[in-house]
Amino acid sequence: MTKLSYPKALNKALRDEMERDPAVCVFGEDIGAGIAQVTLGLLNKFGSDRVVDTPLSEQAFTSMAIGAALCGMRPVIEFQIPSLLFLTFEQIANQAHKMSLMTGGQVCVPVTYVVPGSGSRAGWAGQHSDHPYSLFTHVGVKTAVPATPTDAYGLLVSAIRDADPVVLFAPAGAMAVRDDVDSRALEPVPLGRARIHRAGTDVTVVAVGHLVHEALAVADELDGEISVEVFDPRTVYPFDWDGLAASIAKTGRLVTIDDSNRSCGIGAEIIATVTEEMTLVAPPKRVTRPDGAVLPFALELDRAVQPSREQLVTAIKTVMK
Amino acid sequence: MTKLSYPKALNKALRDEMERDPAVCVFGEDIGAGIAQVTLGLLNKFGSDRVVDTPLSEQAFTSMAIGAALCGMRPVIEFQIPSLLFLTFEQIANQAHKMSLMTGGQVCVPVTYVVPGSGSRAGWAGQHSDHPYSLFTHVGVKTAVPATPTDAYGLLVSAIRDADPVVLFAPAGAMAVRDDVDSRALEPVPLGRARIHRAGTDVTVVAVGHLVHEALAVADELDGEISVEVFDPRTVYPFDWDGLAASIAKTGRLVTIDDSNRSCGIGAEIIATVTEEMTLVAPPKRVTRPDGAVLPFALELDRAVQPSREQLVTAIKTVMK
Amino acid sequence: MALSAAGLYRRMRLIRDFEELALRLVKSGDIVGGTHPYIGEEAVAVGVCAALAEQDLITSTHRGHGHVLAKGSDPARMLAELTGRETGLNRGRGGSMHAADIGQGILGANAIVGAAAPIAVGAAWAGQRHGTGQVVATFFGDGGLNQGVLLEALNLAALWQLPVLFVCENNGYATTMPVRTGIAGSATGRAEAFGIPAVTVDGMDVEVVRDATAEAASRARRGDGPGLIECLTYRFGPHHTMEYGIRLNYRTQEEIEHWRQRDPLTIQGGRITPAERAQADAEIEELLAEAERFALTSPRPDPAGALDYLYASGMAARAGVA
Amino acid sequence: MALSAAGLYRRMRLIRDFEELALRLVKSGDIVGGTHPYIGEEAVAVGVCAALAEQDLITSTHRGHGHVLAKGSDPARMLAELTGRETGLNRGRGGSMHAADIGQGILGANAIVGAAAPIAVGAAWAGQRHGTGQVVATFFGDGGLNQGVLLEALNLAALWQLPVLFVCENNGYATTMPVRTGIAGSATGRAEAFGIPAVTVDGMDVEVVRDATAEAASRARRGDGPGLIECLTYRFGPHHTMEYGIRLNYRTQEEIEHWRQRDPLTIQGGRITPAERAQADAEIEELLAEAERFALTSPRPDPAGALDYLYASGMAARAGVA
Ligand SMILES: Cc1ncc(C[n+]2csc(CCOP(=O)(O)OP(=O)(O)O)c2C)c(N)n1
Ligand SMILES: Cc1ncc(C[n+]2csc(CCOP(=O)(O)OP(=O)(O)O)c2C)c(N)n1
Ligand SMILES: [Mg+2]
Ligand SMILES: [Mg+2]
Repeated sequence: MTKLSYPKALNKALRDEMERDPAVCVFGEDIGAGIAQVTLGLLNKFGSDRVVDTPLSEQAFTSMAIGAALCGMRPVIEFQIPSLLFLTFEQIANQAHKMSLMTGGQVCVPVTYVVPGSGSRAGWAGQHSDHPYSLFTHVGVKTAVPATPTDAYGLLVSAIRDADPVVLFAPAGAMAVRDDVDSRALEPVPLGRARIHRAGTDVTVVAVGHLVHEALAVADELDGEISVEVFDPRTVYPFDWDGLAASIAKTGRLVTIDDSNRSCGIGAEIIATVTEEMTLVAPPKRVTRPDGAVLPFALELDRAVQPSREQLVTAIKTVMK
Repeated sequence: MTKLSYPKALNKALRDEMERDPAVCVFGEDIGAGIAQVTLGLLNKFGSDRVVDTPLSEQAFTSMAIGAALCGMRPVIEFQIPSLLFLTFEQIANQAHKMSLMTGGQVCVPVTYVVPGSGSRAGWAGQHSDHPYSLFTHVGVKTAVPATPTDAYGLLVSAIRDADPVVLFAPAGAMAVRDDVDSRALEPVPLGRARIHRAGTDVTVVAVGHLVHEALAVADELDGEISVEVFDPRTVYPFDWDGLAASIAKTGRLVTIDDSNRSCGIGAEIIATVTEEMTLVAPPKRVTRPDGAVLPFALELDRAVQPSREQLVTAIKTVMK
Repeated sequence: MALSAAGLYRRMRLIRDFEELALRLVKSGDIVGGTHPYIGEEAVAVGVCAALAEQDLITSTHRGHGHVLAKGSDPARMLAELTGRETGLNRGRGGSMHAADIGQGILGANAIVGAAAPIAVGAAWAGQRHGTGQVVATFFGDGGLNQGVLLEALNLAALWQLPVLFVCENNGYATTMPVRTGIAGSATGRAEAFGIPAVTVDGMDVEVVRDATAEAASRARRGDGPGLIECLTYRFGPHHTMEYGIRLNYRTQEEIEHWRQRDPLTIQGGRITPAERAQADAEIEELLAEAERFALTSPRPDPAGALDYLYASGMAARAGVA
Repeated sequence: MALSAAGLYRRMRLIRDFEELALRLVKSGDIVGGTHPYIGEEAVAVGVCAALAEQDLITSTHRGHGHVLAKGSDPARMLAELTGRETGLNRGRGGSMHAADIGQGILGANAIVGAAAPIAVGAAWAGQRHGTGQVVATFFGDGGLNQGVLLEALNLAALWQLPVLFVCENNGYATTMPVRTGIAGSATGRAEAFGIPAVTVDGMDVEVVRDATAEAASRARRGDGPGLIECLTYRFGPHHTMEYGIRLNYRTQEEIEHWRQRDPLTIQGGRITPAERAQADAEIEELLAEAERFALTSPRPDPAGALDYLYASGMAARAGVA
């Protein structure tokens, strides 16, 4: 039983799927060298016709993956920075996502987009610190934000096997997390199935990605005083509404914490759906980045813009009032 | 007193601002010919150094507008189709939007992006029928969705004069609307100020863009039975939360209808903010496009995916139960 | 698929008459949203596809009817698509700008200019990897030459020596913008800058287009990489049928007349006997009458299935109201 | 700004020592997030900026410290920016990859490869329209040549004959990707395809770079349009300081040694007297000691102002928790 690191989990998922299915291939920048660790060793093992170091042309190789998918491949794309999803938004949202319906079901586009180190990486500042998973939730592209190495493995495997495009965000804030698991026990995690990291009876805290660990710390801190259920959706789209309904039925209270901007973020969606379809005994609260947030460079400013443990504690205490 | 058409209103706003301020210029495809009617006559009047017909390079000319703005210009960009906002998402969300903060306030980027005919245009199908205003709300780019010619005029004028980037969606579904106004009476409409099209006491219906007119028709239909207040935010970002709070204080009930996809759309944001910060006597409801909607070509399918009057009536009656 | 001189004429006649029929159906309201007519450019699609093998692939554009018919799709099912029927190529879900027919090697039209080129590169990459010997032809207009993603695609195809034929349909305009005001340099010069062999040919002569394509295709099949073929052509009609409704004076009558003198059907028609020509015309007339009947009597899709095929995995999307 | 041989050396020495200092501050943790060191490429920034006038503009890249210093920013305020201080060029909001100094004509570094080129084109368009006679130099790496938006920008600059200097810093690699595996054709060939005059020069010789730039700049000022200058150079250090933490074997020691033989400081240093050289070295040492003192004693920004300047209009954004 060895400690599994987050990057190793992604690396193993890729390796296992490439061994299992010759259609799986990887495109990206510097993936031969494995700079982001996710692709370490894959070039040597599978060769350059399955591990393709691409030039700095994200838009072209993102659409190239579509063409390869139309011809039977299952490409995985690694993006070095989250904002490359802005650059390739047309290719993902307007091309890959729409092809199945537009062709009347003639084709599917099983492409997986992986962003290792999404969200703030201290010091990378404005254009390298985005966490745009809510954008893909809005356009309807399947979106996973694993909080742990085990889920990172299981969700990447499921993403690769899925018939549709899937974006997987590996939050920089979760990259240091390690799991005590027997790597032989790792298995696929279905898209759309939440995970209760900690059961509780007073309030449901829906936490996304690295913030799951903040939520768990807060739950510990409040232990005895408030019984917090920590609910990790694992995929923000599709979202496990049934699982959340069960949790809310138990607690009747809701707080969300996630690292996307406030307006039209996943926090808003969770509160909206719960208010429309479930019953709460107290008004819900969400903790997010501010509206329109741009992360400033200086560390104390960067931190000030991100959701914090303190904000979560206050929110929980407010809904318990 | 002449009937003002929606395209004429946009055209007049552009013309007036170009006359008022020599820094205002227009970039776009076929704007010399004025295909979209918005720029009709401007080339002759202001010349090709202020009305610039651009090649089919949206990404370059969208960033070109940033450079021009940094040097004192106030560019207006016309996009022929809504999905060009996907293609230029990097240039708008990651460049124009972030420059003021990233430079510590050294620069501003007063660029306006206009999309005449946003949303579904019957028969244009999957890649030409998007209504992505919620995406810009999420990233924090100011976003206007005028429902009437008068507001189209006033909001475009304010957008052009604003120091920040602003996206203005002119819904295809509102393009045929005409206003009985004395064109001399037209004036700027501040960003972030809602408009109550019809006062009511039982329920607040927040309607966006062309759906404001559906909401008004429904309000008429229910007249005597249910007193509907029709609330048009006019800009989805910034949103007039104070105005909405006043309306909710009166009605205590909320229904939203808008043409964006369901998850993480503006409808979700409105419900989330109202539930967190205001008091409702009944659970709210929203009417939207489905999750991840792609508009199919066949007319009856295209229609089936868009929010309808019937859905609004049902939603209103449900919250009144 | 190798075609005789008469066969080439027949294919072009099919497209010409299909497009005329489509115009009638736009006016009658049976086709909603209009079309981008291919009339005048038939020699490009037919010439290129005549040099391709059955198993070869193509990607198409917003002005794509000609490509789809030239590659071999059933005109009846194409017309059913344009009229939004369940029997259409895309089950009525795609329409004029998204027609696809995987069975015929048509990976799809694309409503976004330039967007199909990198998709074609990906298909060619997969084919090369699988050793299929397939060639992928990607059509785009002169305006497409200004899309960054297409230029990126040229680089990838050249770097990896992929079997892609970049077919530039230079019809002189991107909507209202003349080529000279939109393009610095030339189509061939851009390809050559990436080390891609490029030629400019008479796009009104189907046999010239076919021969140029055949040469590039055999190079590509030999593993010698991509090629670009610029076809000088002209659309006799509007950019889009909406142009019938608005006055746009970006072309002179003289210019239009000049090009009409070089009608690809007249040029190819002159190479076959009057009898062959008359027979082809008659056959096409009959075939399209049948296609129209098929399309207009085909069932419309059921609104309940509006979101069918949204997710290939079969996942259902939440409705727009709870 | 015209510089003597000694002046050119001094500017390069400033950048070299500034970058060495920055490396120390990365190790000490005073600079958070690391840097993309410019060490080895000094002759490009200094040579280009030496041929520009005060009023001319530049855009920069992720590897931008050299450009900013060469164009004339105060090293102390640049260092304050890198250490996240309120006294920094961007008030500590931008950092290494976003340094901007409008007063010095520096429109900003850009963390997105290729993204600055069209911004430079827009600035040049505005300048041309205002008749300022300004020239805009836009720096980018060999990797930037593969960004579609940069290729689109070449077309716009060429079409409208805008006063833009495209400066390609070809240091042989895009992170770990060698130029030959990433670029089909050449930098100059791509520019020429758009009708843009292009030259390749020794990017290790500051006077050669300056002269090539001066020629292109005077052409641009005359209204004869853009030019591209490819500078063959090399980074002596890592792509990014994170490389110190991971083993990457994409370059041989021989190759690195070979280029170190052509250190731009040695080349230019050989053109001035030992006395001039010693004096410049001493001045820079003193200047940077003062810069370090200034930066490290400057106040850090107040977290309460984390979203200051988000909207130039002064609009306040809603907080992340109500
Ligand atoms: C990226 C993009 N920009 C703009 C449009 C709107 N549009 C559709 S066709 C067209 C002109 C295309 O010109 P060209 O590529 O020469 O093809 P042609 O219409 O002449 O066949 C434009 C601007 C689009 N569909 N996609
Ligand atoms: C569009 C984009 N893709 C990827 C990255 C990540 N990245 C940063 S620098 C770099 C390499 C750039 O190479 P080059 O343009 O040659 O500049 P150099 O680093 O050699 O100075 C990459 C891939 C980025 N910042 N922007
Ligand atoms: Mg054209
Ligand atoms: Mg480089």
